[in-house]
Amino acid sequence: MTNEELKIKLTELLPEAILEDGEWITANTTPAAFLPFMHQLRNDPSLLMDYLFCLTCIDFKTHLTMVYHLSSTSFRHNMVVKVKLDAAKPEVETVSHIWRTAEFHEREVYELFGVNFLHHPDLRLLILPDGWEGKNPLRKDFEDPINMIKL
Amino acid sequence: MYRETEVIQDLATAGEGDMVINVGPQHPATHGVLHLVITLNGETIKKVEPHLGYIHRSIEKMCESLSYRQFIYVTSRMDYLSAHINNHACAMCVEKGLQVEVPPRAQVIRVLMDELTRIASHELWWGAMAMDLGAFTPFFHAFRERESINDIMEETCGARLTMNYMVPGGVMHDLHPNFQQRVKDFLQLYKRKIHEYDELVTGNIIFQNRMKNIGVLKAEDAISYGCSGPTARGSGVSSDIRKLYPYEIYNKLEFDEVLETGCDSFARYMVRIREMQQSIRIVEQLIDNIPEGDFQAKTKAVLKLPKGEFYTRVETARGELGVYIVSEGGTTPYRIKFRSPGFSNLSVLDHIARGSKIGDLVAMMGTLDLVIPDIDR
Amino acid sequence: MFVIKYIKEVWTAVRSLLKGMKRTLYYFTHHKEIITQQYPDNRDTLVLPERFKGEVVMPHDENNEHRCTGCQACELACPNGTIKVIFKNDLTPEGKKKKAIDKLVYHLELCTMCNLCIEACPSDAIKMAQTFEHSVFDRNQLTKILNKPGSKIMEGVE
Amino acid sequence: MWSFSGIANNIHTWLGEHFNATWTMIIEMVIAGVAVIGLFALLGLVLVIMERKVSAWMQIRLGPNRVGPKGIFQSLADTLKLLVKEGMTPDGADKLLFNVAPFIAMIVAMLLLAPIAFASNFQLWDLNIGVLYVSAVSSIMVISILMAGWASNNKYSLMGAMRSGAQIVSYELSAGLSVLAVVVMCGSLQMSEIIESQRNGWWIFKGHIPMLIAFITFIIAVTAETNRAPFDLAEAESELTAGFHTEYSGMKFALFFLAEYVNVFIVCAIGATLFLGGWMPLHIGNWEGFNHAMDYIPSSLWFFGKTFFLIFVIMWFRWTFPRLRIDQLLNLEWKYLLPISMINLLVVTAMAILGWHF
Repeated sequence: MTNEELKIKLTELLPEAILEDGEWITANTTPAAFLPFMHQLRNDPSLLMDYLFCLTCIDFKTHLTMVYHLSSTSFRHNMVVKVKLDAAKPEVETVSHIWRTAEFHEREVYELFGVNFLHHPDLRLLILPDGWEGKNPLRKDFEDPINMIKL
Repeated sequence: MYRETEVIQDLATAGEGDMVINVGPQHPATHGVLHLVITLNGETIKKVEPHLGYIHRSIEKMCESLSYRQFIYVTSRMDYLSAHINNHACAMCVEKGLQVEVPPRAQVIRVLMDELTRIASHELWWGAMAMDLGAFTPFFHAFRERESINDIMEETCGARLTMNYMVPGGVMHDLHPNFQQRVKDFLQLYKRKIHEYDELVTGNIIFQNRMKNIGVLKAEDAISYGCSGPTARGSGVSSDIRKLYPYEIYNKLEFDEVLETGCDSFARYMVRIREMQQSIRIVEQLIDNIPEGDFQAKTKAVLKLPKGEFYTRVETARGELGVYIVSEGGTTPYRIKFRSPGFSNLSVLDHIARGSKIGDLVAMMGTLDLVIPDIDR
Repeated sequence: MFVIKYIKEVWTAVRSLLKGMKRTLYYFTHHKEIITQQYPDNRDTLVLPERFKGEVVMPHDENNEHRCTGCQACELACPNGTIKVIFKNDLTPEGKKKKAIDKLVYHLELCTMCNLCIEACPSDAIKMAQTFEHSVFDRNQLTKILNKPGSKIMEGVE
Repeated sequence: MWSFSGIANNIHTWLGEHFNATWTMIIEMVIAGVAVIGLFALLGLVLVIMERKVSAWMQIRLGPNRVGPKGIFQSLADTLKLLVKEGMTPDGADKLLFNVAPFIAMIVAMLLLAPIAFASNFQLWDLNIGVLYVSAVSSIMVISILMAGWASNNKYSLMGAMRSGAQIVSYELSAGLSVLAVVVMCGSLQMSEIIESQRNGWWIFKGHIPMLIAFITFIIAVTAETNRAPFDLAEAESELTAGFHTEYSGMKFALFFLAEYVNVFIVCAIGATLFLGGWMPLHIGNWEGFNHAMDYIPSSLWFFGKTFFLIFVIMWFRWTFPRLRIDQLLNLEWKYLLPISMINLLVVTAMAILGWHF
């Protein structure tokens, strides 16, 4: 499916989503509409986005943005889904039951950005050692006076 | 990382007669500082839980304070066995933002280096894989070929492992005058020795019995777990970025995407062995056809990416590497994310290892071809 | 039938093992194939390629002159803060004050041999040397001053 | 001509002239003990350097070449290092068992040297149940490994020991059955008689294909019994780091190491004695001249030559093959080797009764 076709299809699926052009279509959605939308993307027979190849988060200081890069192994089209999260209390539904790879990636995002994934089966620190709960190294406001190397 | 509270938790969830055993962070089979907590019943694995972070350097955070020229060298330290390909992905991402056209000569050089790196990486994997299964000799034999590639790299790029050869706009130096001859010598050596791989390992009945029907990863699981590279292709999932989303000159080259449908460890093994031959094929096509011209496009001294997001995907020796740069218009990336192939490939380990023996776990880790700095970043 | 299949199976298995043994026996008897380099012994004959990145040096000519203008391009290009340029004020023959480098401090212990400083240098004042045996007992010895004492900038280099 | 038996006889006569019978006996025993310990140390050194050189050449390396000419003193230097190293006992270990285990391994290996004929008429103890004695005593080996694995209080050690237990107990069967093939043929358990029965040809040649099968089974089984690759599951460094001796260091580790190599020597010596005629030179039927020429080579040289050839074969296995998995290892024994050697034993018995051999 080309980007144009994808865009028409996505407008049908989720009218309130804001679509952005680019190399890949980007769909902006809200935490509330997020999970049903992702289910549709995965299961709609003309989309079949079964391959989540990148899951990450960006800290824009005012808000956090979750970024999901999706691809379809049957149709070979790609798209990006973005969810804006509140910086003070970032919460979003997990997608680990849709794409198993999200389980690991979400754990990584959880500890590096402090995003709370609701209904995640096993949300624990993956990389950081004991005592790092609540400190999120990849946030822009993170300061670590001990381990930071200043050149 | 593994926390003390989790020790108690693991022991509590273990059933009657179960044994919780730590493989790593210092263990010969994990090829680095991977830590696996395995719940065993006798020799049978009930659960595998990876714990990461022992070599986490937070490269993503480091890159946020480095300029677009500087951050590329750090990425050699991620997947150090395909350093060129990592650098290539980063350089390509910056070029995408700058909209720089890379000269044809630089493109060919980049592809040549990528494929040589892929061969070298698979050579090392082959030796290490055999060593995981208890055969030591192949390890040294693999190093003979790998060493000659490293010598070629040393001559042209100035280093053997962390070359930092790809720069935005092209490559750092032109090819060394000896390059073509030495690559041809290597191809000869490789062709003379390739049958030994079959004699020593592939055809060996013990090896085949250790690999076949072990670590079965079905195609839909491979997709769901986000596997890429040889791990996915061993399950018959077409995932070669070079074919699907061609970059540089890959769409002009003749090579096959290697697919095996066995879904087991042996299929993954065969994918890598056959992939080496495809890389040899690419190198053979290019080595006599390197176009003349610039090896580097003209770029400004200080690079500034426009505001926006840039994502590039390349095929490393281990799978799909994605570089995702978010730029706010400055000289440094606002946020950079490396989608490393090893991270997703590792997540599948628990799924495929359950129910098999502890010796098979080692073989499976071998076929997933884990490089720990790539997973931890 | 069953017996023939069984024997065939055993035979192919044994043959695959014998093939491997033949290969190792070949190497056992052919010592010419040995590729070991006896490193500290072959120091005299060891040739490193001229592009090998060992450490940053500043070449001086016979008059103890270098080409460094002190433009700080290398300092800016370095990702690790390996290079520090310290200035002094020189007097030109006409009696004017001129900025020149006092010391070009190079921290070998921080250097990752990424070659970015060499690429950045507009006057080719620094280059990579092929030395690689860098280990010392005292870390201070790794902090090097690249320009030789009393050296000055070459004529005509701006 | 110079020979081991000549030296032994000279010593015996000299002692008989100077002491009474009891003292002669005691002094001879002491000499024998010292000789065994000396042989032990020597074997350890020689086999370690041999293994390292063999592996190096197969792996296109040079191997040890710094200590002494061509590196022959490398293992001596290693032994010195191990001697001065601290032998640690882990905190949670069962101290007694932990410290006793390596010595049991040693003692078993020493006991096994008793019935081996090193040269013609040169044997410590030619007891009439020699073969039975060897298979009985070698079974004790597993106890030391289990002891070490259990006492270390380490999960890896325990797993290694358990694997080793399962492995040694199973492979003893086919080793025993293939040894029985020779015993059936020559009708004696005594080492000297078995060797004597091979005066006109070694059993491997005299016994046709069934004997060859027995020989191959024997080699595979003893490779497994001595925990050598491809059957080194008890150590399996890529899976269990070092298996049962993970926690051992210093001289205690060295004893295990030494015992392993001496065991390899012993099983190869027994294989050489049973199938390749021990110290008996190569004799072919009626070729008088050839047989006569062969007799000029000292018997000890024949014995050690054959033994070291077998040791080389076992090392060759180790540096070529990948390791088996534990269930495959047991499958190989119970589904392939055991049935084959049982049927083979029947065939051999039939051959012995009908006299179908040279």
